[in-house]
Amino acid sequence: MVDDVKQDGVGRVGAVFDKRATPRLDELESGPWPSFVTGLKRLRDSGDKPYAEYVNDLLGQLEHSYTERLGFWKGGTVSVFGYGGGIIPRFSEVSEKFPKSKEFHTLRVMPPAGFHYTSDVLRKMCDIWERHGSGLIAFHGQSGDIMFQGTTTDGCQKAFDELNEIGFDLGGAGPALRTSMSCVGHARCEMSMYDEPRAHREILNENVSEIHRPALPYKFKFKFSGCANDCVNAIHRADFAVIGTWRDDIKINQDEVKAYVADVGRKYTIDHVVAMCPTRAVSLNDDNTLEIDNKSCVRCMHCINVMHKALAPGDDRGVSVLIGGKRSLKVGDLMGTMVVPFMKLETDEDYAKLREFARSCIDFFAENALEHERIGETLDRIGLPAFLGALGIEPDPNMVRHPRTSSYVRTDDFTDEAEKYFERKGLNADGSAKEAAE
Amino acid sequence: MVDDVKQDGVGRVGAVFDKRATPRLDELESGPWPSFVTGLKRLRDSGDKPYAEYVNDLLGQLEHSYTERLGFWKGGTVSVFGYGGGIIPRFSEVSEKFPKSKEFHTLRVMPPAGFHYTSDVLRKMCDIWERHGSGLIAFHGQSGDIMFQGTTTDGCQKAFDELNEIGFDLGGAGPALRTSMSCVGHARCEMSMYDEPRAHREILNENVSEIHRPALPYKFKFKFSGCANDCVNAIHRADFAVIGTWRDDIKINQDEVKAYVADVGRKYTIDHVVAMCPTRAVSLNDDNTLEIDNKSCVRCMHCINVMHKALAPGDDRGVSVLIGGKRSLKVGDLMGTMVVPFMKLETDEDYAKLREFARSCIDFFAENALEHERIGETLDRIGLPAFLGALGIEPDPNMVRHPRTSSYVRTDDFTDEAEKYFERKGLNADGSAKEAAE
Amino acid sequence: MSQGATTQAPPQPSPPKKRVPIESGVPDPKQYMHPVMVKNYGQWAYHERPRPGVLRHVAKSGDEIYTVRAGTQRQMDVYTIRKLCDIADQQGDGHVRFTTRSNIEYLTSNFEKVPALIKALNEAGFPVGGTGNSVSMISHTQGWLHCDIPGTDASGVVKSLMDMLHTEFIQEDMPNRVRITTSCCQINCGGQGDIAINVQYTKPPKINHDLVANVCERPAVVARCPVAAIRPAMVNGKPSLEVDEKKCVCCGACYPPCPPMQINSAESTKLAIWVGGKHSNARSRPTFHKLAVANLPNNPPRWPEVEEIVRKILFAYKAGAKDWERMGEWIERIGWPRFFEETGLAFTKHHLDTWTGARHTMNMSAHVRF
Amino acid sequence: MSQGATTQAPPQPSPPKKRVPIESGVPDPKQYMHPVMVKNYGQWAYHERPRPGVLRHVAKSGDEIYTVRAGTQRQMDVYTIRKLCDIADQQGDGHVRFTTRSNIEYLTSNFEKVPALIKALNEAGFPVGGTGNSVSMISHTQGWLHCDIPGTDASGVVKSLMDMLHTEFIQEDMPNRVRITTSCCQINCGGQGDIAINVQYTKPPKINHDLVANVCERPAVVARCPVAAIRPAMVNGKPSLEVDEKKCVCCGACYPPCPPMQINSAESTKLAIWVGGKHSNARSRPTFHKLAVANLPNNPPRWPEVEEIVRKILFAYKAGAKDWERMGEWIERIGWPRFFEETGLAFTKHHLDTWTGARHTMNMSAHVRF
Ligand code: SRM
Ligand code: SRM
Ligand code: SRM
Ligand code: SRM
Ligand code: SF4
Ligand code: SF4
Ligand code: SF4
Ligand code: SF4
Ligand code: SF4
Ligand code: SF4
Ligand code: SF4
Ligand code: SF4
Repeated sequence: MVDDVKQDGVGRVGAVFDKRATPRLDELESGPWPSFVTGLKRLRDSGDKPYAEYVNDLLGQLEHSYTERLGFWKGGTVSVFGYGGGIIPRFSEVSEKFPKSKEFHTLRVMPPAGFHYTSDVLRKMCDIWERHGSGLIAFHGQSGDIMFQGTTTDGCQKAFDELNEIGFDLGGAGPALRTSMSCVGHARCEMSMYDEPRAHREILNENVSEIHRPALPYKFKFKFSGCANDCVNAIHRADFAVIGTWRDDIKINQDEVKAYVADVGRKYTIDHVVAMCPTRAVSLNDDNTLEIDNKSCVRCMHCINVMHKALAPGDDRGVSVLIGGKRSLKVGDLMGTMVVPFMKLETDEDYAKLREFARSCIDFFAENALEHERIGETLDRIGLPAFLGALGIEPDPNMVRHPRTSSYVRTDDFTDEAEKYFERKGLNADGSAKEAAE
Repeated sequence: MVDDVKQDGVGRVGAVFDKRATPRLDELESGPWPSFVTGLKRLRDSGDKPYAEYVNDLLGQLEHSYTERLGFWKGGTVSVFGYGGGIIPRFSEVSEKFPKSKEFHTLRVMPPAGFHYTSDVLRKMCDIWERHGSGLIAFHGQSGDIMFQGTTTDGCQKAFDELNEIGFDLGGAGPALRTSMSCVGHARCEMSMYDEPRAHREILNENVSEIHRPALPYKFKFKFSGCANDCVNAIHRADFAVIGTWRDDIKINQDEVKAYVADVGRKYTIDHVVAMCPTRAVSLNDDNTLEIDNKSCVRCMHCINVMHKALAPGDDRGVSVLIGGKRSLKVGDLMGTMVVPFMKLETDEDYAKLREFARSCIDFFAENALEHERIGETLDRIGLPAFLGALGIEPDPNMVRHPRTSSYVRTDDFTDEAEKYFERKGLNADGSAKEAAE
Repeated sequence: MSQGATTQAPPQPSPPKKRVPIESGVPDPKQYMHPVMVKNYGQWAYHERPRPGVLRHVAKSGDEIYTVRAGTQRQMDVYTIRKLCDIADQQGDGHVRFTTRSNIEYLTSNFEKVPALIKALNEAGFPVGGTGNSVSMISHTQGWLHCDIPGTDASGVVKSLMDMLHTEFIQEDMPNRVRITTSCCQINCGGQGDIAINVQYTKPPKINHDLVANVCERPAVVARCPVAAIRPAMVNGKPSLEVDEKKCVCCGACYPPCPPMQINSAESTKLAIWVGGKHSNARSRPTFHKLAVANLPNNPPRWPEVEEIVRKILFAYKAGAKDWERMGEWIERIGWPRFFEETGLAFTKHHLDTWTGARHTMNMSAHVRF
Repeated sequence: MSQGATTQAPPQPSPPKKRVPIESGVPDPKQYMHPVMVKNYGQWAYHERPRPGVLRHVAKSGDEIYTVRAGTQRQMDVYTIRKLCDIADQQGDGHVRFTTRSNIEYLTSNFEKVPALIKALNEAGFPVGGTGNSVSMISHTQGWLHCDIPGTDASGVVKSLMDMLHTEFIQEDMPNRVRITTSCCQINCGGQGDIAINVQYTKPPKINHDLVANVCERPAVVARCPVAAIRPAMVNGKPSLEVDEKKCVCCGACYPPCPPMQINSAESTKLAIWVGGKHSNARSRPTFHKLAVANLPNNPPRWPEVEEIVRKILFAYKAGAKDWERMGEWIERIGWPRFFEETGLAFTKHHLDTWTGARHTMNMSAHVRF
């Protein structure tokens, strides 16, 4: 607690104080982009608000950082009743100099899937944070949380209680299931191949306890993108990435194709659509219609993005799941690896299956990962075959860029494995097609 | 020695013997492809030749292998006077059953660069090998040697002496400099960017002692291809691959381009030339002429291969050098890594420089490789920066597919290194162009 | 492994009223979503961009929704947020959303409202843009404002750069969208970017040996080092740690679990710029960004040296790339030699990868460019 | 390190006449080269393929050289070679060369001679072809005929397959050239191929403990194992080795330095077929071949099961690839799922790479094919 008299939120209403000099920060007030410094000063200058003096010291500490070129926060342990995570505690290392802002904790609050708000609910959040925090909110953190930044330990609890009452809940921090993101998708985007908010909410909310009580070996993130454009950066930035895709043919409206070619020209079309298809699946006919070899198409979205009036994804839709994306700690950056090339995602049963699979991955992670190991590292450590085996997934060529190039493997059960494959595919043991029965 | 009376070469002239039954091998006499079994039988049936009975037992042992599905040769130590390598010794493990062919050593003999022969010199070789060996010769082994296969220890010396007299020398075996190969190149091929036989001979012959006296940590192979088509598989199969390339623009004959397009059609040209260029450097204009962005072109040869009347490499020619190709023992297959993107190769001085560089790589290998480590493994072990440093080569972006993605590196001397680069490029320390002096 | 909501509450500093949380999880967005979006949910046909910063999405039903996108500072004070709400209420339909990159989007089904929205946003100082082939808002992290391990600030870097990039935000003049990220330490919460501006430590940590014993779990710290450069050691008679400086790659991974291993200093904490990261699967696979230049000074409040290099790279891309090529794809086509040429940057030994899998970054072919 | 020619002669079995070798090295090819090639050395303009097996190279001077290419068995008896020489003398100009793939080439400056050359070669049983988009001769290794570590024969495999591929050798009907390789042990002297037929051991070595002490340098053997599966051990009171069979990847690397570590057996030595290796830099970079199928029986004298699979793969390629696509490029375009579909082969867990750098073989993108 910053002070002991007339305390409200993070400080005293109507406190009288000297404004900290912030010559360096002041330079960040000019220029056309909205300035966070101007914003902080507005808070500092709100004499009628409890956080004015608090933000004054915060500005002081930040100016100190700009001068010394060093950070001055340290961590600690703060949480709200009933939960073990969701707060990022910050204690000042220079609180003798800037005593008011000596605690500057952040609440990570999960946003509505797809980041939709009304002005009304935003105003409610502002009101709560004026009462119990610094008045500084970020929409959003890189993991998708609304970050209510800057309050005391006590403020954390109060702010949370009120936010929780209006329907919001804390997000993840520490070795836990983390807050997730889904793209705007179904709400507005014609590329959207499944109901992202539904998948997002069903999975996260079924496992909400894993968010609130950090008990995993390390963090675990889900992200949901409606198509391979991956507008929430899921493949690299999630342990479990769900990406919309389709199995049938791209839909072509040849009249729109001709209109496009007429508009931009043949050479432009060839150089920007034909030659840019990663698998040379697109060919421009001499009559300005387009031909697509759908079996070669990798659903990269490029041609659809470019000619989106003429082309559209097919109707047999679902998702791919990639496991193990993360940033670089210890092993270097990892991209997610394709482990479920296709899963239909339409019916309730489909969604239930996805939830089940998500749960089995969390369980696998909880049981098999070493401490401070992300699931991508576990996968690398034990190898993809063992990983698939543990999760009961059958190998599929879509999981690889190409099959093994190394002969260093024991293959004495190859024939058995091949037979299993043929059985799964409904083929005879030698790979030939079964005669039509009865 | 197979026998002790009337011995000549590997056996007795006019020996009387029972032909070994070879029911399995006999099956390899039918079919349209020339049969090695028929050839071996022809040798066996040459009663007037010393090797007839020898080859009879060889056939017996081979049939035995076909029956048991196992090999029956073991190694040993055999060499010719003055040399430590160049012979692959073979002793039979089943010599009680097949005594005549109990020794079956091979001489590896270096071919003329580019594998050119007259019928005359081939006949001389046959004569020598009839006198002192089995009569079985391979043109060529996978490393390029003429392999005179099957003789006794004594036969090795005799055959070598006679081959050596007609101008041939032993190739490599063991931990030594190995026999090299160069493509037909300058002798016949319009793609040839340098004098391959010259580079091949100058480098090998300067280091011939390294071939004959195995004293390196492991094998070391050179290969020479006149262009990036790499007709001798140098990049994967040589420790030191020399590949012809050019720096200036591809030469275009637009009339021939038009003729080509007229012949195969626009769509075919687009799909097979434009869309197959790996860097989209080729564009077909609406008037059926071709445009090449030479700065983007990676000298892959494709468009030139396809339209070789219309397109040709530029005139500013030279070579690239790649280090470290090898097959899979221990670490898995390695491709050579680009370490010299371009080196002019025209004048005597140019060739001398290449020889010097080759020698410095052999020396580096001799001094730094662990036992049984190929130079590609050494490179991987110490890293490319250290490897380049040891050889005094400056880093160049052509050496990489892309710069590092990992931030795990100590860069405190980055600015110094950058300055060296600008200096090399004749730029100011900040990368800007120098004002034209005087 | 998971526990019931009430079984194991952590010790609480404020004992009197213990409110049991409602574990409501992720809120349902439909309650806040624009009604036209709810009505046409999952039934969209195509979109257009009438002008930079404005999207027109047409549903299969024929309904339309207009989006006006504007930049924000992400780290917003309540006054700023309320101003944004005022605009939503007065010029819009009261519904907004935020994008992956912290831009605000106003949703309206009425095209007539778009000009007024743009006007109000511009007047209030929020640039309208960030759509299509523009430079959108930079991925923003925490830095000196909040994080416990930062080498630099995030808000200040983002503000400085976005001031410079303002024109590119409000236009759609780039070959394809440009995604810039920043990260205030080597952990890099900002992720991959077409251009990434990341802290790069240049010296091994200096150890404050007096504190190690109290603050750090030594085995845990030893385990965190990616190159096994840390050893337990006794220093001045106290259990501490020592670093093999020859091995240390100055990554800073030891610092979060053990703050006495001071990786930051005003002198040695530098910035590096990386290029060609990409998350989308359009055309090429997602890729990591690659080192362009290191050792730039960490120079608050406006990091002019960083600005200069970002400008060079961005405008070389703008001038050279074909439509639809992302930064990395442009470079892939023209080649790294030309990238360094056209940006006037140096290629050094530090650009040669030395990490696990370095071989895969090498040119194992005769493909060369001149 | 290198030594003079006479200083250190190894012990010799035949003492009397010690001839000092002439270290002449690589012979000058010009002494054997066709005079038109010598004259126009490095001055060639373009080439054509008048028919399969025949090349016409035109020099800048206008001179022409014709090449007639024919297949051989590589492992040739002197009668075969003399027959080839007879043809050179009678129908050709007396000049020949061998190609990288053991085909013989007859060089003549006289187009008139070509038909007679072809006729004589065909009559003598040497198929004319192997040029352009044909299936050329298979990379041939040693096998049971000569090597000390083979799991199978090479000559027999090559003969069987070339019999089947004869038509594809004498035609140019493939999308691009096809390079097949064989290797008679996992060392794989045959190298990478569009299709590679290689021995694949399937069981750890059986150790003949009685011999180890005499034959093997134990530390050297231990060092050769790529997965550190070999440990020195005392067996029956004698120093021997033991293998951790859980770790062992059955590579056979321990066998050459220590033949008592018997990797071969009639039952466990199998064949695997690999696809998509490529050495040229045309279009795509050189690439390694990838596993298609393993565990095929090692079935002399004609390996029918191997023949069958090679046929399937080859004709799927022939039917599906676009002109100029090599095997691997075809698969790259149509995708591995379709490759397995069209060849009727199975995709198993063994196709997932587990070696160093395995991650780089994984699909780290949303690119999928159906
Ligand atoms: C609103 C937003 C999703 C959200 O849920 O918030 C979004 C919305 C759209 N994206 Fe996106 N993308 C959004 C973040 C992303 C991201 C992630 C990021 O920026 O951090 C990516 C991956 C970037 C990367 O690769 O690093 C992304 C890669 C794409 C692409 C692929 C571009 C490419 O060629 O690589 C497309 C396709 C296109 O441009 O036509 C796309 C296309 C679209 C379309 C056109 C989809 C549609 O039909 O509605 C949307 C309008 C875009 C526009 O600005 O013109 N969106 N999009 C995000 C806006 C961010 C912003 O404010 O700038
Ligand atoms: C707040 C936020 C940056 C922001 O300003 O937006 C952030 C801030 C921190 N991240 Fe992060 N990360 C944030 C998104 C990310 C992301 C992006 C994402 O989720 O898409 C990544 C990359 C993806 C990934 O998960 O790898 C990310 C990768 C990390 C890592 C490296 C993990 C790795 O395995 O490599 C760490 C280090 C760690 O976990 O020990 C880390 C650690 C941290 C810590 C907790 C630093 C620490 O160890 O003490 C930072 C707390 C800062 C603070 O004071 O608030 N943060 N971090 C983001 C979370 C906000 C939110 O909840 O919405
Ligand atoms: C004669 C020979 C060189 C030699 O010194 O012996 C040779 C000669 C020619 N090669 Fe080759 N290549 C020869 C082995 C190779 C090899 C190595 C091998 O086969 O082991 C390769 C690499 C194969 C690989 O990638 O694994 C090779 C990859 C090429 C290519 C690239 C093909 C591609 O698209 O990937 C070309 C370009 C072309 O086909 O136009 C080429 C082109 C040529 C040309 C057209 C060059 C020319 O203009 O004369 C020559 C006539 C080829 C023909 O058969 O139509 N040559 N060529 C070799 C004949 C081998 C044989 O008997 O079949
Ligand atoms: C004869 C030949 C195969 C053929 O029939 O053509 C051959 C035969 C042998 N090779 Fe090879 N290699 C032959 C070309 C190759 C090639 C191809 C090349 O040079 O282009 C390679 C792949 C490239 C490379 O160098 O890696 C090759 C990679 C190996 C290796 C694996 C090396 C590695 O680092 O992975 C070994 C094993 C070793 O060195 O211990 C090996 C070892 C052997 C040995 C010596 C087996 C042994 O360790 O006892 C074989 C002797 C067979 C014999 O009885 O004659 N051979 N070997 C080729 C040499 C003929 C010649 O001199 O012309
Ligand atoms: S990821 Fe696909 S579905 Fe989602 S917003 Fe982006 S383009 Fe639309
Ligand atoms: S979606 Fe991508 S892969 Fe498929 S056809 Fe279009 S550009 Fe090609
Ligand atoms: S490598 Fe190039 S120069 Fe040599 S033969 Fe092949 S195509 Fe001709
Ligand atoms: S040589 Fe290769 S890279 Fe260069 S333009 Fe031709 S096809 Fe493209
Ligand atoms: S990048 Fe580093 S300093 Fe910045 S918020 Fe993330 S952990 Fe903190
Ligand atoms: S900075 Fe990184 S490499 Fe250096 S000691 Fe710390 S963890 Fe290890
Ligand atoms: S592949 Fe193996 S068995 Fe065959 S020749 Fe080479 S080393 Fe001998
Ligand atoms: S077969 Fe290979 S993996 Fe197995 S013990 Fe021998 S060397 Fe090691």
